Amino acid sequence: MSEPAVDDFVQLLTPDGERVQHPEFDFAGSDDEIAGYLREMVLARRFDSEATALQRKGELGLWPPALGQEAAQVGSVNATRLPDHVFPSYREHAVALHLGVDPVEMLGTFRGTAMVPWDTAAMGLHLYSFVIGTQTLHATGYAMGLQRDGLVGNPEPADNGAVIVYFGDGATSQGDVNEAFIFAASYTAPVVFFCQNNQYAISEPIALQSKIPLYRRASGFGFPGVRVDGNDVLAVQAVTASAMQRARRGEGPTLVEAYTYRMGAHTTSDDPTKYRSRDETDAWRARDPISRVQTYLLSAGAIDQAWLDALDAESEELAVRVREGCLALREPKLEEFFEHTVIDPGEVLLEQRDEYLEYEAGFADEGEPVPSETHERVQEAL
Amino acid sequence: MSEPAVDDFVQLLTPDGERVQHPEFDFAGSDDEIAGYLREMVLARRFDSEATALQRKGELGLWPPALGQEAAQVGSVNATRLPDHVFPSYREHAVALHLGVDPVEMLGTFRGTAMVPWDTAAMGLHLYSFVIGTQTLHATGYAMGLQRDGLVGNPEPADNGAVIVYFGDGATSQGDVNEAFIFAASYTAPVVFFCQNNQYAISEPIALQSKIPLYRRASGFGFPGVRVDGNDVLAVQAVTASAMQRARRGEGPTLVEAYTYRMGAHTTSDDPTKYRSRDETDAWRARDPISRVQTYLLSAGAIDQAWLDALDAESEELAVRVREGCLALREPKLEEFFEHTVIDPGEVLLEQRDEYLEYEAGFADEGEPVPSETHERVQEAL
Amino acid sequence: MPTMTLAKALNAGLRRALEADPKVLLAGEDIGKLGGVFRITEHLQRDFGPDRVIDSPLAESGILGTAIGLALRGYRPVVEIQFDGFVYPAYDQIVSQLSRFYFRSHGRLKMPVVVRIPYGGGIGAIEHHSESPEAYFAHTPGLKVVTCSNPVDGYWMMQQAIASNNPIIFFEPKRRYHEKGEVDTEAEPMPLFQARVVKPGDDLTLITYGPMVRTCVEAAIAAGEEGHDIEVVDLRSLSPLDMATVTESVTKTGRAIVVHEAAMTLGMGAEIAARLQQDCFYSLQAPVLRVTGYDIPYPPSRVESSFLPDLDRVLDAVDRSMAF
Amino acid sequence: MPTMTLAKALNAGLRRALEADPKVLLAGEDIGKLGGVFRITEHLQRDFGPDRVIDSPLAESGILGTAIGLALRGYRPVVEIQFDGFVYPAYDQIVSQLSRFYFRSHGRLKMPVVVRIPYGGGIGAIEHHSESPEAYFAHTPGLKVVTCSNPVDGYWMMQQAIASNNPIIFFEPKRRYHEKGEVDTEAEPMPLFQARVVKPGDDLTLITYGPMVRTCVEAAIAAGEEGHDIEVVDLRSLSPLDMATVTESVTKTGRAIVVHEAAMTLGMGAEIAARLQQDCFYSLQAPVLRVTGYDIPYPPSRVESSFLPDLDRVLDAVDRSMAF
Ligand SMILES: Cc1ncc(C[n+]2csc(CCOP(=O)(O)OP(=O)(O)O)c2C)c(N)n1
Ligand SMILES: Cc1ncc(C[n+]2csc(CCOP(=O)(O)OP(=O)(O)O)c2C)c(N)n1
Ligand SMILES: [Mg+2]
Ligand SMILES: [Mg+2]
Repeated sequence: MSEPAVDDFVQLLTPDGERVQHPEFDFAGSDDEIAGYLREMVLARRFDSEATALQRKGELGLWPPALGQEAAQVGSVNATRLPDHVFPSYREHAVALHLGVDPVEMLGTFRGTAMVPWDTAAMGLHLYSFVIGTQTLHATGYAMGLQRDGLVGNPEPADNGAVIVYFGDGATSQGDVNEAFIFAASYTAPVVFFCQNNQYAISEPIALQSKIPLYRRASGFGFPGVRVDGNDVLAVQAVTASAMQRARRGEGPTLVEAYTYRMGAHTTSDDPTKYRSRDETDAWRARDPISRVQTYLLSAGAIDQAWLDALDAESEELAVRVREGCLALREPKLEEFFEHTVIDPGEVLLEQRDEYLEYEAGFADEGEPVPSETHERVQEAL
Repeated sequence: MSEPAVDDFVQLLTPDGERVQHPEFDFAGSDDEIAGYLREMVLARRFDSEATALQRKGELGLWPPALGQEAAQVGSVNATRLPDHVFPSYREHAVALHLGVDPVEMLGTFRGTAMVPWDTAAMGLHLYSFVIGTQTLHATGYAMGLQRDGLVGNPEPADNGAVIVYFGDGATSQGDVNEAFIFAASYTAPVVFFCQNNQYAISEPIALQSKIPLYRRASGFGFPGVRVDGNDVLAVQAVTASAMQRARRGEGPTLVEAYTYRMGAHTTSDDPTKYRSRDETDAWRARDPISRVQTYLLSAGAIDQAWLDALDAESEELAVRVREGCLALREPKLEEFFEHTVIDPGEVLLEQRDEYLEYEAGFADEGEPVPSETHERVQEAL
Repeated sequence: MPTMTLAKALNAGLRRALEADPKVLLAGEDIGKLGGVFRITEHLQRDFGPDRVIDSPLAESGILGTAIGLALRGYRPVVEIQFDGFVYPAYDQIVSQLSRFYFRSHGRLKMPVVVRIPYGGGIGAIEHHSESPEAYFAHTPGLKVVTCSNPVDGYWMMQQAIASNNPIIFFEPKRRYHEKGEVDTEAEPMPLFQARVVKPGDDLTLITYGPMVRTCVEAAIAAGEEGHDIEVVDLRSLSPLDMATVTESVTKTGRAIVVHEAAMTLGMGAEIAARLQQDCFYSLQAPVLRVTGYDIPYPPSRVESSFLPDLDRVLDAVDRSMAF
Repeated sequence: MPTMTLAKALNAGLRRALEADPKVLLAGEDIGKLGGVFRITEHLQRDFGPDRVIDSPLAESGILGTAIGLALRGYRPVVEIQFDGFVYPAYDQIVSQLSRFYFRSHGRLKMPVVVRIPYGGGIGAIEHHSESPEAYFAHTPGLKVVTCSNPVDGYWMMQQAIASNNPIIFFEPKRRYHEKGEVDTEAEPMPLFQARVVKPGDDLTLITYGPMVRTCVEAAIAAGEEGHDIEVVDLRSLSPLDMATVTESVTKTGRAIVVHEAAMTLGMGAEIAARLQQDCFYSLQAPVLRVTGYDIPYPPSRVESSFLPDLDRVLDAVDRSMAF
């Protein structure tokens, strides 16, 4: 069981919706901004539940829900602005929505109609990354590029940029992530390592990857680490903003550990009842990242029921658009992927493509199914 | 430049040969034992210089000298005993000699007559390892095996064993080494990570791999790290013994950083003048690991000139034996290596071997050289 | 004779190996409580304890590297790579370490390690979850590479692989995990590194392995209806190759087609074609053809059925070969 | 026309690329002050500064992974792997990341990264320093793989590879680093991905690349004395393969031998033989033969001359092919 003591991490908004002080970090934004975060979190959650539903209906092959991690994602991405760049893992749906990725389009990856469909340059959001940890090195290299482009350490803060890279608690065990720490430290690269410690790597509890708090990993590499209440959007924003500023000033990397919880399954293929208790999940539900913000904003008078109703309606519209859009996603053709394997393919690949096209063309006419009695005979042979 | 302040690390014998106290670590052995260390260091150095000379004469393909690192190696290996196991990198010649590896045989690897020739089971010394960092994982797995064999944490200390693994400062940047830290911490494996920080990875100074002292890397993984004067054989022995005991007791890994200096070239192929100054090398020469022990033992009256003369003679005998033995090393045949690729090779490999044997047999008769005027015509064609 | 799925047969094989030898250990991500994402190790941690069925930190190189260390200590680790596409972080430990301890030690050190890899496509997955990396390993001296295609082989080959003192890459055709078959758990199994003639025939030989065996048998039966008598050879072992069985078949039929999911260029088909054109130079009545995945990364799942060799593509090649 | 060694030609090619485009960067272990262990990058850090010629921490995966990031930012990294045997820790970043960004992004993201790998044996080195891992990369969709055999190609192919928007694995035959040739630094170079007929001939085609080109030319000349007119094709590009040039040659000669240092099984020779037996089915008067390293790990240096294909082994195969 993994409910942290409050003094273990930076917290600015309690689960009960009360704002509290922290000696080092402060959320300076207005209640309007906080309301904006709430909206982003609610929409992200609705999107997520719709995607989960679509998977259940067989319209997606797989979906990795972000349920419970909305504050970690919305808080951190709200600490970025151009020319910052963002390197996601595969669960940063709220980050993607914030950066303008079309939610319907995003589903293409999980429906199997696309690889990673969005325009990374236009969005400032790089490709989703499925091989655990690899993207931390890409982010570090990108940050080295920002340095070379003169976008770090300039006197005018607005001229500076940094990179944020998302990864999970499990990812911290990969060699690549540790090498990223080394390269970033060695070159003082402007990169924020944002680890969503959602307590699990599929079925494996965090204790298997680290016996001490993850944020402490950074100190051994010579840069700061900080643990923040990942279910507190204000604290996450404040801590990430501070780390991003440090990076932009040219002072190097920071590891931010957002202590949160994966409230849903690892993916729609997963069955978390095999490895964790209902009690644990319930305890974390009480720390929901959305409800505390809503409580706070209502009590501060910054929003009212009408506002919430409007958000509800907006969420439902989003869900409808996503549902309908998903079914209407363009079906790709294999030949497109021949085009996108290499620039200027050689004759070997071109021949394969041509043979494929010719074969497909010829095949259009035929198409008799296997005779039904075949199955038994196959079984026999095997 | 990299001369550390004395309070930076554990030291028990100063460069001037004075024994000093440390609040935590103490060398409890007798002067006789220290004299034994001196002997090992001197012999190792003589062996090393002879091997270097053999390489210069073309009798070895390559030699990685351990010059300057004798205290780190002799001190640490003297903290091991059965059933401990030792995983070396490729420069631990003094460790190998201590464990009984035949020095002549050892040269086989560098002469190109053998892969790694010694009997690891008999020696307790595992294979030399040339792909940087990989052996740290092997050592960790081996330590997990000791746990499963019930050789850790028993009430009777003599029943317990642990593993020590050697690697360099450069190796700490490899993903594998960091993964070894993670596995060892996660399973509380009885392994001591012994890093000889000799200030360089070929030409790259330590600052490129880490901006903070390497021993601190461990704390982020949740286990202790300690820096010891790697040129002080007493301190190295004491610190390593303590770490080994901790491991044997079942309390898990320790990182020992032996702060030392590679006084020679990386290997006989290297030219260190390209990347470091004479001043630096001179400064480190004043910290020689051997001279301080000799000074101490002489002043303590534990040895005298006759003792040193006898050691000198023993060294020269060793050198002669190594020189003569090297030239007499058995020349292998390629067919042996066919035998040692896999157990029960399939027909494909057996056929290859037979074809090779047949070809070699036929070739014995022939063997006309390429006509001499060919060379020009080749040049033309290329 | 019990009927079981391939998944269950593998599980039963692992269980029997754990029972037979206390030195056998399993390690991998999520293999304990969860029983692996495909449940191949289900209940094994419960029954053999966490010291023998080990959940590993999320690091493939670490899993392989520590398995090597355990093997040096006399254990017989069986490690799971969660999906084909995640074996590459462990590549150095496999091709440069695991494969070479025997060689590097002049035959002193054995490496009884089995690396289980669920592989291949056809399951509607996202990227990195449908790959066929077998040729990378079959090109590597010092490794043995096997793959099963049915429950009987899953049950026996797993035990044989674990009993072997060589490092073995064991490819499991994940899309066949749920296919059933009768498994005689008493009968003497055939040798691990031997190919099997699944279906005899005189006109043409289909040479295949793993997930494509079923496809090829289906094709052979379908071709039979058109009057072509097709032999199907399941290689089972990709390294070493049992060329004797293959050559015998092709010498008889005079025609051969190699079928696999992996990319064509330098896939197993290349090696087999290269050998057959030499060993059956005078018998071959047509070039050896290859029906394989294309030389592109595995595409999104909505087009995987166009990417993967299927019954029709095999039959098309049969027609081409017969017409040659 | 200056005469230079291959090493110097590569250095000059890198220098010219650095001059031509400020986005070109070099990275790798010891490539700065030391100029690389083979001195291929000598003086480049001195002349272009440490921001463009970057000494990397000792971590190959890190080198590749950060190079990918730099490429995403618009740079054109050229990374050095110190020796062939040390590329495997970077394997995932190469085969699963670098090779696929173009594919994964539906053609939006280009990866102009060159991975330089000194490769091959014959230099009396210890293990891991004499390997020929090219087939691992040539089997990988999305990568291009090239190798030079002489100073002219070293000079030009390096610049062409750097100018390409594809990820390219660039194999440098380290035992040829010190061989000299005249390099015309003005003449228009031939296309990067095209094979070259090094020596024309009518009786048999030797197909080879990298370090074995010289060996094959020597063999061809020696065979000439025995009355065999041998054609030698230097593939230069291993992926894509320029099969047009190869097929044209073999159609003419009717006999082919592929020569490389890498293991036979699933080495480049397998693919070329598989293609030739199909594309030249009627022209081939003998099976395509392969003269290669054996299927064992690279042995200790005192026996490497028995392991490596040499003049005599090639001539022996020529005789076998001609006698067929
Ligand atoms: C290299 C690699 N190994 C294994 C996997 C399979 N896998 C996918 S997600 C996952 C767990 C990741 O855990 P964590 O990093 O905590 O991220 P989370 O899923 O909790 O967000 C695993 C093992 C993978 N994608 N990549
Ligand atoms: C994976 C890998 N990359 C590169 C090399 C080449 N190489 C051999 S030794 C060395 C430097 C090692 O430095 P360090 O770890 O400090 O050990 P030292 O040589 O100083 O004892 C390098 C880069 C290698 N052997 N393995
Ligand atoms: Mg997690
Ligand atoms: Mg060093």
